[in-house]
Amino acid sequence: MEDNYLISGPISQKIISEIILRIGRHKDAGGNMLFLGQVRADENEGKRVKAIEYSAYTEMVNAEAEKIKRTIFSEFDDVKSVEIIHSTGVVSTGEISLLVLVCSGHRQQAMQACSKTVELIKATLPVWKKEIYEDDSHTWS
Amino acid sequence: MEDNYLISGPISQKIISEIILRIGRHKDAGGNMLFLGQVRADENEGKRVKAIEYSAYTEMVNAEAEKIKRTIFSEFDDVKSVEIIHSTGVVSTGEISLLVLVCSGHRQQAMQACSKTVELIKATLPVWKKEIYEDDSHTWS
Amino acid sequence: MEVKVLFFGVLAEVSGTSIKHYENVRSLADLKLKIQDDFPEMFHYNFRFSVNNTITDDEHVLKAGDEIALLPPFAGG
Amino acid sequence: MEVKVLFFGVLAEVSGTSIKHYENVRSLADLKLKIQDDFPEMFHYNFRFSVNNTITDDEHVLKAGDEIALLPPFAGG
Repeated sequence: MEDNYLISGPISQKIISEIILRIGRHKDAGGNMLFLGQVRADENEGKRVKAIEYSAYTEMVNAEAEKIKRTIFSEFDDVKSVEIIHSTGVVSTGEISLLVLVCSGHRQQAMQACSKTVELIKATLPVWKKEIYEDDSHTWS
Repeated sequence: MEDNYLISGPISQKIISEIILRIGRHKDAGGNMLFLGQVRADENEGKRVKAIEYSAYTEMVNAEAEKIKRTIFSEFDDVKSVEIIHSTGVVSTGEISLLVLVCSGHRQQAMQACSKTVELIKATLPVWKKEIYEDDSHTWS
Repeated sequence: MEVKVLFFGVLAEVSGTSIKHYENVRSLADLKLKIQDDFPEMFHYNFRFSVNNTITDDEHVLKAGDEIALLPPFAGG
Repeated sequence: MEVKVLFFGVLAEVSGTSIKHYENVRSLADLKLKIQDDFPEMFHYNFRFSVNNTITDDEHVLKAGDEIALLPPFAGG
């Protein structure tokens, strides 16, 4: 495990920019897909979400994220790199909590692989969220 | 036509950052998909591409890009915004020449709509490319 | 009556021209013949016509001030 | 023999605990009974077990030093 996939707090513009710069490392990556998951100001039984507090099982997240990357590389031979970053702790509405970047030779595999990576993250990363409402009450989801 | 969809030269990190900041305007946009098309160092009959020179029919690009946005909004009711930027002029290998950002409530439509936008761009935007090789010869494609 | 004709991509290169005005052309078919006289080499390439930003066919009747473009296959992205 | 048990998400909240050590547990089934004694309210929630980062079932035989986690449904993204 070379990477750490978790970051404390929202994924800032600065981090996003740093990640995007990595596209240029792959001179053969014509198609690059970036997914940014933002905390939505959802309403739940008349109460509006103001933030989500994420918690995670760090070791297992790292192991599962490595597994996701291996799956993607084995299924998509045109993919050059996969980056995954997930927030822990409090992320307010309008802030980014999940980043996935797939660099690929051509666009088709970039799109399919990015989409599959996000689905695998939702299904297999041990991350939990506590939705915090404007009145400071919360629910787990 | 409110927007200009063409930009002279590569799409810089600064422009990408400015576009990404627009995600935060949509507090209900949970799923956001950014496609970045990069000029690849392809090899063609033993010669390596060093840059692409794009030319475009500006008025028609703007009209067709507006049409693409209308198509996406009519097919994907969860989509909040669609941004399209294409380079004109010389873009070197490792630089970005196409940006598409789709902000959507949820990830599924963000992914489908982003993918469809890129396909429509390839099919309907009047843009041409001259591949320039390391020996300064070129071909049109 | 006069129309404006734009040449794009490889067609601008082979003709050495990006804009040219033509007179007395009633239809795209008429215009095509005149362009073929001026730039016969252009017709080795595959292209379509647009009139005022809309792709159209040979039967299209032209009017003064129309903007016609010769469009090689698109290659954006 | 001792194992380490981690509680996540809503389970950490309802138990007021995030780590607890248990002794003399031979299998996950054994451990489950002990946890149920300590935190009966936890069993109103849906969760799975992992042993050393791998999701597993009740039959799993435990060994000293194993790290067990109680995992509510994942909700990343």
